[in-house]
Amino acid sequence: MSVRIRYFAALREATGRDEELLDLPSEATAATVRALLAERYPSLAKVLPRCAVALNRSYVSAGAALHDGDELAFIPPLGGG
Amino acid sequence: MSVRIRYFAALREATGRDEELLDLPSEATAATVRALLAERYPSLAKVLPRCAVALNRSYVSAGAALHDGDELAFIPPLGGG
Amino acid sequence: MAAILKITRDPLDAAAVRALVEAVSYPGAGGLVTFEGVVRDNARGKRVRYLEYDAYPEMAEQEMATIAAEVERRWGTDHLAMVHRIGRMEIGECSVVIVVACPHRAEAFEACRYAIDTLKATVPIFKKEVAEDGEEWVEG
Amino acid sequence: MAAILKITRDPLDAAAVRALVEAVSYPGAGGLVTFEGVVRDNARGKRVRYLEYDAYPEMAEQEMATIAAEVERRWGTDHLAMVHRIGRMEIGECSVVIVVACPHRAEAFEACRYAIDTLKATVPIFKKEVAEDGEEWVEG
Repeated sequence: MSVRIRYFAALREATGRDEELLDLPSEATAATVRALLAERYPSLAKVLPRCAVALNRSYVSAGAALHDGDELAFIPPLGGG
Repeated sequence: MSVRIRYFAALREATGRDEELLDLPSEATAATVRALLAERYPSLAKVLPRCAVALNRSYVSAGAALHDGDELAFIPPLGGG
Repeated sequence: MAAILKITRDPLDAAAVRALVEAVSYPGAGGLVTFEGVVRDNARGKRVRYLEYDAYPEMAEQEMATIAAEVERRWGTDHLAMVHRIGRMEIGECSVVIVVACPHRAEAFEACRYAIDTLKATVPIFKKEVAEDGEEWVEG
Repeated sequence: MAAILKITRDPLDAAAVRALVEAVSYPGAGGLVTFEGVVRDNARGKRVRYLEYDAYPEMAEQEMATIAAEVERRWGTDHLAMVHRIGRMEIGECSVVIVVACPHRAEAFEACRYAIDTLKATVPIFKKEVAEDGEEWVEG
């Protein structure tokens, strides 16, 4: 399945991207992707463990299941205000 | 002694004045003046009992003593805001 | 700054409110809270035509200074403006503006709320409601 | 009205803030509370040069809509504007504006306070502090 990953703030800077499409096995979860990104982008090591998970623009638990066409983002500590 | 009385809001309308000077016996208090005004201006009958007392621009108790040159005002219910 | 504390006959229009916000702002301010009291079209079940405010101006400004001193004591800021208009005001016009700036928002909210609540309770300002069926000096 | 909920790159200058206040005001409103978050010249003991805000805009506006729905449920008003700017902001510039209008002031204060507190806790907006000695994405 194909999942769109979006990057913001420290994650955008660390990956050098706004987003990318990942081709994942159908049993992949948000946790799978977190591990995969940690491996692919070592510079994410510091921030990734502190990120919440947003699936299709809503907060979900760290192990949320994914489906083809989903939009996934790791949300770093908030700084609004 | 001479005391300056200032009128605001309903009291200004009822007396038709912004202020007046009263010549009072030296033992007069704010309560004396309240009674005197109630007599002189019957149209104050409704509002005077609901007024606080301000002597020289500070709130004081209803029976406060007066001195020559004082400025006295009866403060109707507040409506600021 | 010295707190801006004033009874005025001038309209508290957009430009006047903005000028107060600018005056109160400073480089260390992280949060600015502005309260605007506005003339409503109804009160106590009546249709209001307009309001007429009166005040004991010298005493009002003195009572405002007492509020400003307490704001400084409790929330540590003198970046405060409190201006009440008197005279005739139409529906939608602003009768009072309070602006507070603080390093953090919690203090700004609390100080602004304290200032308007205390103004209503202690500052000698008076309100006449002119409704369809008559006029009356009212409390609150 | 429909609440105004927006992530923008445009400056939240005096005119922009004023336009939001005017948009939120209505004839039954007695109290208007405006919160402005402003870039401070210091944070965590550091001298701040400027801030850079980023956001997940689509999700941010959705989370803002959740806040607006809760404001309507708890305080009965949909006269609400909540706008957060992103991009580079200098000291003294406004990063966020929240305006709430209600018949009475207590509700306006509470709803405005709730909106900014909840925005900080739930809306995906991110802040980089650029100080004299380096830059860092920070929380809060």
